Amino acid sequence: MHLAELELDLDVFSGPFDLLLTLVLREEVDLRELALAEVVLAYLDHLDARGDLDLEVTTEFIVLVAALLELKSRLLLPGEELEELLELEPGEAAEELLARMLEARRYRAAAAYLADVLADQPAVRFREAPLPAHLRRSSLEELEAAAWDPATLARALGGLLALPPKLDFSHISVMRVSVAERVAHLRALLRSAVALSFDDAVRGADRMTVAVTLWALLELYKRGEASWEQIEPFGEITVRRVPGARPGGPAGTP
Amino acid sequence: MSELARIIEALLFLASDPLAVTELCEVTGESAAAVGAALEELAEAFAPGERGLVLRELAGGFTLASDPIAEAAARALLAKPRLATLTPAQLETLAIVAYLAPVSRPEIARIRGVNADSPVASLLDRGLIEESGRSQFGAVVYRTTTLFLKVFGLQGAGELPDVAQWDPTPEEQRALRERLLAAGEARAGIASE
Amino acid sequence: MSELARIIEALLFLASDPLAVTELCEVTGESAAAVGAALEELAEAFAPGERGLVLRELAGGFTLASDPIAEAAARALLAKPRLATLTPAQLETLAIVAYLAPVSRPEIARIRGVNADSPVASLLDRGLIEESGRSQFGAVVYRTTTLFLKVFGLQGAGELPDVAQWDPTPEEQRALRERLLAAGEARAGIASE
Repeated sequence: MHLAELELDLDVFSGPFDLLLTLVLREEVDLRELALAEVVLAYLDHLDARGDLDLEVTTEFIVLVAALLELKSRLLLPGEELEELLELEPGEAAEELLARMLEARRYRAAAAYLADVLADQPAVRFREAPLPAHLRRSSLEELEAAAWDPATLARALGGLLALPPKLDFSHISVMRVSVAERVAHLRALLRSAVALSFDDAVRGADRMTVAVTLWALLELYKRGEASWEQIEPFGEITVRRVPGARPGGPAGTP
Repeated sequence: MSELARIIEALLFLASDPLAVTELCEVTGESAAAVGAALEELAEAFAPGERGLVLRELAGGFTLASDPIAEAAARALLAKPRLATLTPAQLETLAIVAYLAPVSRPEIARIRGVNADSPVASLLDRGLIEESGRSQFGAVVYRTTTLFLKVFGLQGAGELPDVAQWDPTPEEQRALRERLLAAGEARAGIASE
Repeated sequence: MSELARIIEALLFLASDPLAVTELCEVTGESAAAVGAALEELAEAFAPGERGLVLRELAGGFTLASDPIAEAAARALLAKPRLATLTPAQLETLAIVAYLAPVSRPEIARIRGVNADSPVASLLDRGLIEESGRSQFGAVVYRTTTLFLKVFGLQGAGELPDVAQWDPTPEEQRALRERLLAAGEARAGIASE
């Protein structure tokens, strides 16, 4: 089968997968409106119906869906965070994306060109037979001594001893907050109150701190020191001290 | 057939890579003119339709190959297709190596946007690319091989058309840039809401 | 030349082993008589002194070989370039075997950060390294040969030059093997990103 055969019937689009891709790339279908899970489910149904698995096509599908997912996550990501990540202004980001797209596109076209060249070659074959024995090793054996400099060996080994440069993470914002710190913070709050609101616990904190605090809460839950409840999705999280629990050692060393 | 043409025929038969005129001069001790004349003689002897072999000019030299007339029997004898098909990922990787050599695996992966381990391994395995040293960061870098030139019927990697010819027109690029910019501003707009 | 003779010429050119008449009948779909006649035709075309190749009948069947007239040129051609060139991958592999022997293929691959099958095979083929037993884990281990000592002008394996001059971190105290493995793994870490 070919991916083009995959027919989709989604909320925002109905037709073949190929066309969907084209429309997404032309921004005629808004990727933000498109439920990619539905596309995956449709593909799985399609596979079920066919009963066989073509690895080539499946791989292509996975690659395309992964690309769509990445594109979509970029679209959904608030601009502020994207910039923090790329440290690029929208203009620069557009240039960078454009350069990447052009580069990828260029070599995809070159690949198509090579495929055509290959297809146009006359049906000739080249000889692959090994050299006759009397010509094979004579070269080295008839050699006068010391044709090669042993220093080339030492130099090659020296090259292998070189450690690659340390990766430079300076362009990525340094994590300023640790799980251990946030565990201590939650414990301190829970010592003075039986229950508290998660929002209060992270009031005024940046996104990273909120995420790490959630992690710290999971750690406390795992140790049986705290429980939490959330009545509805995106609702308030209430954190409760577990009666009788004693705060243990530092986080990360259960 | 002249003695020099006979010697060159034998050399073309033995060597796995195409032989350049300069190489032929060197090992036979003959002038370029004499080698040229002998090659003319061979080209005539191997003119299309004459024999089971053809003389091909490839990768900056000359080589012998079987005539397409023998393809069906050769396939039956050797029990393998002339060329195993290349997957799109392998072709893309091959194109990147052909144009950008020396190029490392992480660079290939960056351009393709996906891991390149598997296509690189199969291209190495088929002898279409080879290691050519290490980058300044210690990563192994690759280039295409003479087999690549032979299989694709090329004189050299320099014969490949300019890769920029497949770029979108300036108008298309401008439109693309504007769309990307608009998307970026839309995101910025969402963030400031 | 008849079409069948042309096809058989191509098959003899491609095959690495002599081809029996029965095999030729099978892959061409022709009778033994027709194949016999085509071989006669070829024997005439390749009569001694005619071409650079000769048709030989051996125990197993028919084969093409280079005419002895080309022997000197063939040696000059095939001996020299093979001698002058160790590929970067082969040189690295040879250095690892020379300094660390006995060493296994997986260890070589870990140090280089990429698969070592192809360079190990070529070095074995060229007689520069050889198997010297098995490691405690059952992997074949390699060492350099006397031919290796000869071409590098060394009296014994202990005479290898000191690496210190090319050592990027000479202050390191750990054993060479350990340091090479650590560097190899660090490189693999970068490459797999």
